[in-house]
Amino acid sequence: MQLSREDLLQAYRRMKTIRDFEELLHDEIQTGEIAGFTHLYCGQEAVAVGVCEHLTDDDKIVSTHRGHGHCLAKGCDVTGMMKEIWGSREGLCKGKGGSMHIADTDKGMLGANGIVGAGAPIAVGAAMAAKLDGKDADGKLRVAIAFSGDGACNQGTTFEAMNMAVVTNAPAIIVFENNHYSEHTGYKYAVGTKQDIASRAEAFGMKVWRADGTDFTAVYETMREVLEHVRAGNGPAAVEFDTERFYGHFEGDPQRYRGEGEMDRIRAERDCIKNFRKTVTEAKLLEGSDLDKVDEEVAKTIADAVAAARAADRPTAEDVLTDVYIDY
Amino acid sequence: MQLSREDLLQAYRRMKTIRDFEELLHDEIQTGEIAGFTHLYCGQEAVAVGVCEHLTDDDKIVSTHRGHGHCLAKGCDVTGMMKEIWGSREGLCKGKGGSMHIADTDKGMLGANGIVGAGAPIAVGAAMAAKLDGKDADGKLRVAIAFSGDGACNQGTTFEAMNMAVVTNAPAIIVFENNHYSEHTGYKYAVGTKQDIASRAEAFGMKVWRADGTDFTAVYETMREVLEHVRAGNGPAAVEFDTERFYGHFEGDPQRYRGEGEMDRIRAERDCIKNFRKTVTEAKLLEGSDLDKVDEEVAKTIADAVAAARAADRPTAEDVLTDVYIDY
Amino acid sequence: MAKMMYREAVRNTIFQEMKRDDSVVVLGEDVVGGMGTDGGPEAIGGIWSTSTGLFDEFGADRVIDTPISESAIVGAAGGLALSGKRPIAELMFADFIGVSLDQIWNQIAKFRYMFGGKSRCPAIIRMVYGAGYNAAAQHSQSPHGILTGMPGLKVVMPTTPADVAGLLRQAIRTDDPVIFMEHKALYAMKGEVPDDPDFTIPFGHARLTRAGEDVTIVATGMMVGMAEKAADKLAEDGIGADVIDLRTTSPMDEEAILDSVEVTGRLVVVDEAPPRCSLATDIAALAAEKAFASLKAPVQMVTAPHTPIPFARELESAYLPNPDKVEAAVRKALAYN
Amino acid sequence: MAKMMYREAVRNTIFQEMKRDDSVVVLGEDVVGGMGTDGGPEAIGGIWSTSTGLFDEFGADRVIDTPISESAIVGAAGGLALSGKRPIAELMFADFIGVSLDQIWNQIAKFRYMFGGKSRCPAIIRMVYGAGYNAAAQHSQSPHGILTGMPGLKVVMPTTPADVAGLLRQAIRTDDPVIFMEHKALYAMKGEVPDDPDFTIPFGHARLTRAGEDVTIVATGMMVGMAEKAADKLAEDGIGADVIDLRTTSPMDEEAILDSVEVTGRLVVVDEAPPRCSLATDIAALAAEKAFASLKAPVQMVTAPHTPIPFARELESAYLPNPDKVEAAVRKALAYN
Ligand SMILES: Cc1ncc(C[n+]2csc(CCOP(=O)(O)OP(=O)(O)O)c2C)c(N)n1
Ligand SMILES: Cc1ncc(C[n+]2csc(CCOP(=O)(O)OP(=O)(O)O)c2C)c(N)n1
Ligand SMILES: [Mg+2]
Ligand SMILES: [Mg+2]
Repeated sequence: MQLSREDLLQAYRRMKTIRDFEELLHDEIQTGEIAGFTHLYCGQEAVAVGVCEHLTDDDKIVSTHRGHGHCLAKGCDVTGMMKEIWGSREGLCKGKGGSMHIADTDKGMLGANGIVGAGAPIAVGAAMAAKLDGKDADGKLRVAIAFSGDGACNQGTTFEAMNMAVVTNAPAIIVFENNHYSEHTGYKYAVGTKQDIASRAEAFGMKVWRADGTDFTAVYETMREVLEHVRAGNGPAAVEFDTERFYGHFEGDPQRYRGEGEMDRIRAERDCIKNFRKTVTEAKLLEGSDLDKVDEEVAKTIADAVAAARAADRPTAEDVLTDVYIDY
Repeated sequence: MQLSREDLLQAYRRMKTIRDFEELLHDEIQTGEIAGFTHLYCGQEAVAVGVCEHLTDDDKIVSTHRGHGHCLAKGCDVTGMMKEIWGSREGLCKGKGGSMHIADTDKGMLGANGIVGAGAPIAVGAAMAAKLDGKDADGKLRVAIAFSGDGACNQGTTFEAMNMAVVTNAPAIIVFENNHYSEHTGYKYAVGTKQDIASRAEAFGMKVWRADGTDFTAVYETMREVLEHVRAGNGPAAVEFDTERFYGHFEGDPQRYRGEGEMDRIRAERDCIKNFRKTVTEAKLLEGSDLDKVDEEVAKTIADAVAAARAADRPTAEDVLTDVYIDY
Repeated sequence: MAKMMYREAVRNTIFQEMKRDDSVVVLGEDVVGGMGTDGGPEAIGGIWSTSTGLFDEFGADRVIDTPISESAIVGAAGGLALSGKRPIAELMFADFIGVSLDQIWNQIAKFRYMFGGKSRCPAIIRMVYGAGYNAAAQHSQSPHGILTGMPGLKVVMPTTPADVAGLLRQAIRTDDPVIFMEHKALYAMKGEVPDDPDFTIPFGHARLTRAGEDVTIVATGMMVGMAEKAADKLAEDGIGADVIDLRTTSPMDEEAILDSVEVTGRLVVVDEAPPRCSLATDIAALAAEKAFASLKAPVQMVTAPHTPIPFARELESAYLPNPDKVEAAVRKALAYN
Repeated sequence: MAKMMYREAVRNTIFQEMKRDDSVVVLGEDVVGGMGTDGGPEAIGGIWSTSTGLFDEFGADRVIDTPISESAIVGAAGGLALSGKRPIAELMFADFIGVSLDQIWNQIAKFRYMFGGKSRCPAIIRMVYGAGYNAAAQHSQSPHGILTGMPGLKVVMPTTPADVAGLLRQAIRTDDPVIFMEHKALYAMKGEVPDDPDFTIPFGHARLTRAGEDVTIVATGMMVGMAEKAADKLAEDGIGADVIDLRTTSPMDEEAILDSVEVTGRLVVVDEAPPRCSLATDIAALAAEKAFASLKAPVQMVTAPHTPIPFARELESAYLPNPDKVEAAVRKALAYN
């Protein structure tokens, strides 16, 4: 692991921020305070953070319906997001988008997306733009990344995008987060190939990688390789991360599709945050107390964000009519 | 080659019928007598016939914009088709469909299609129906086949259909006719994979075959294997035939994309009808005179069909309004 | 008569028709649920609980759980229908016509015409539409106007459990392709449903839910309730409104609208969709063309604004038509001389 | 002024704007042609010859030939636009919105709104529409009504080479997503185009192509010619018609319509699309709502019938509006008392 202490703390802080953000939403959703459809990212934090820690604001990502983790990892403002999910006019999207449509193009975050599979073509376009902009002083291209689930990978748009990325040699990357379920369906059913998701991407002509998505180091180091390949102009790539979804597809989901003891097992063995803690403390890269301190900071950040969201201005009827066009 | 004399004559008659049908259209299009967009199948006859000779009316096919060959091979009436292309109300589709929409569901021909890539999902549905109907007395399933070009294979619908066929274990077959061009673009550009079209299908979990599409015997024997596999309930399959398009994408196409001497070479070496003649006569399976006799018959069939099309009733304004719904 | 929810009427009607006719087949995402999991099939029976128990009863060849591939779902419905089956495909949200429109618009709607009347395509595409859940711009839309405009499709928009049962059974027994639109905010609505296993409601026959002589209010789906509330309020002031629930928008019961406007001379159309090129304009145009002589006031259209659907509670409720807006439109129509 | 064809005005305007602004990018199927062939690039420059020579001048990163993957084409345009480029994507036929609607409707049209005004999506989707070529049900459609109804899109329908130049340049320089609809039957039409390299025509300003006081005829695209022919014929009988070419349907120049109807009191709308929930009904409804006091006769709509587009010459010409039908509609409007 080549990460500095600072880097490790930063990665942990981001992962923990996502976790606490989501755990909080999980509780608040029960109370009915939050409107709309909210899909929690808990369990998959190492993927978003392990990917996005390599990126700058000039690199783009396109996210999914399960987008909070990607947004936070890409640097979207915690409070702005919380306000958005609360539907405030101070939210990152003025309360117009909500959980499924959070975006911040200044941060290179081109949007969560309620349409499964819609992101990959958009990322390919962003990658075409990066290619047109050319390499920087270090001979590196900017990249564009689409996150995709194991369900979204069956949507025609995702396939078209992979082929088009290869044809145009665009610096695009598809990150497949295989959390084993699309809603209530197992990926073993819906992804028909005898092999895995990455193997399909490979058949499209992409260079592919695979790694354990609950192991931050594995994600991070794999992405280093992926990005080296893509930034050098060698064309698009795909990577499949095996990961876990800690909650239901939506809140209230009875999760009857889970195997016996599955929830306990993944919480015990496949918790990327627990695993990170264990690895870095055992390797004496960080002390437990360092991490505890981060935990406290994060807890405060989230608590402050919620308080701010609760207190924030509500939108008014007139707000409905703005932002449809730039130029009316 | 296990084909009887009768079978060989039948196959030759079908191929030659397609060839003459198309050559005639090629000439007539120049005169301006034929309206609309017409895409000629000349050069690919061995594929349509080598595939469809194995099928009964209970097996379904779904065709493309370049559909005349598939229609004729599946048993659509020559005169009815000619009348349709002439826009007569006596046409197979009453003059409402035209070249790109010829269909005859009684023959298991579920339609040519103007939308590139639209056919594969429809074929998968027809295959689901065949699966539901179950095996016949011989333990065989009916099948549904989608023809697809090397261009159409990049449309998201085709990919979705392949995955869905695998997931549902439907007796569906995708026949990829790789004639090297989608309109003016080479398949080496548009099909990004480092391998071939079949290899992508394989990655979806389909069993795949490949063969020379200008060699009738190769097509026919390959399809025998494909169909044995699929009719036995082993799931979907795909087959890629390497073939040639003898004319432009549309009539008037300057074909500047062709290599020097390409047209001459493919006419000389890759003409499936010439090759068939040579093979069967050299192997003494048929005499040249047998084939000449078929040529004469076919010439007459086509001439009669054109005469009938020219003389046939024209549609009237009232015809516009019928056949939108069965039950108004 | 049995009392049940709108969603139960959907599920029960499908169940009964599948029992009656072997050719009826259901397909869609998570219509079984649990496929390929340790928990096994029937984990859910549709996220709207509109296919609960079908898999157990009819098996995997007739209750087909699909990958997330809406084009292939609708296309497969087309292929099933052309092959003699009666598929009922589900789009979990009507917004997903975006990823499947070709198969709806250019394929199933047009087969019969393009093929010169030689084919039959009895495919049903069920889709869940409408706002009210703060599901924002991509999960709340009402694209009935777009679909109504497409020749070859029939478009059904039931408002009550009884209408669900009668219209869905009619749809299943119809030989043309049908778009069957279920409003998500009506799923929990309860009502009496006739027990008759052959209870059908013919398409193109509107339902008059309130009667009055001063104004005609035309609506569909969730908007019918808005219109009724407004009518009830107006009735307190002695203003009588005909409230017409269209039930089907293609075919549309033009006569019911024109007959009513002939009496009232005033027309208010309520539509949950944005205003341009919509069902609202369709009905207003109908009146401008065919009821001109009867019209005593400008046609009033109460619609969503020309904006995407916003997320926040305050925004969505400002976005949607409601009884107050309908009432105001009626009063405006009545005030005109 | 230079005389050129409609299709040349498309190509030349793109060429000039690409010269002027590095961020303008073209993508679509066969926009280069010949990629991956022995003949090499520039075999065609678009099957409509609307991108001839662009590749040679601007190279593969700005003139991007794509596989047959319309969803990815439009989606890529969205991604390019969100990343600061000005993509011009081509759909070879407007009918292909069927396979790409999600990216048009749920993505590029809504980004700015969903993102709370924080993004800019200056993507242009050019598409070739309309009948007249006997190209039948899947290659002849006019889906402008569907697109006009979608909040977030601007919809442009130029009728002349000059309007192509002025409106396309305006579209390229606009920060919102624009649907730019080119009628295939107008491609060979010749006309004068201003030389001014900054010649633009603002959206939402209709063009009055004939002036008269007896009736208002509103049309777009190929229908403008039909309306003009009818007007010229009627003029021989002393009947004066305003012919309004809308130029853009979103935004639409409501004022031009309402002002004219205020004078004439009679409105005829001509639309190449089928009749339901269409631009025709949109305009008729506008009049029924906002010009009611001026209207002296029922609004007349001359549209295609509620059928798919048939193939045969006789059928297609019976299907389409034509000057005779427009004339008859005008006479009907005038005969009403
Ligand atoms: C086009 C489309 N189809 C269906 C849905 C409904 N839907 C939302 S999330 C989801 C499952 C997605 O599964 P996956 O891609 O594995 O992502 P995950 O939820 O596991 O993060 C489905 C079917 C949708 N939003 N869009
Ligand atoms: C969805 C869609 N996109 C584009 C087209 C225009 N088009 C018609 S045929 C064609 C090329 C098809 O190539 P291929 O699949 O190889 O078939 P071939 O013409 O070689 O038989 C294209 C792009 C279309 N009809 N439909
Ligand atoms: Mg998943
Ligand atoms: Mg080809």
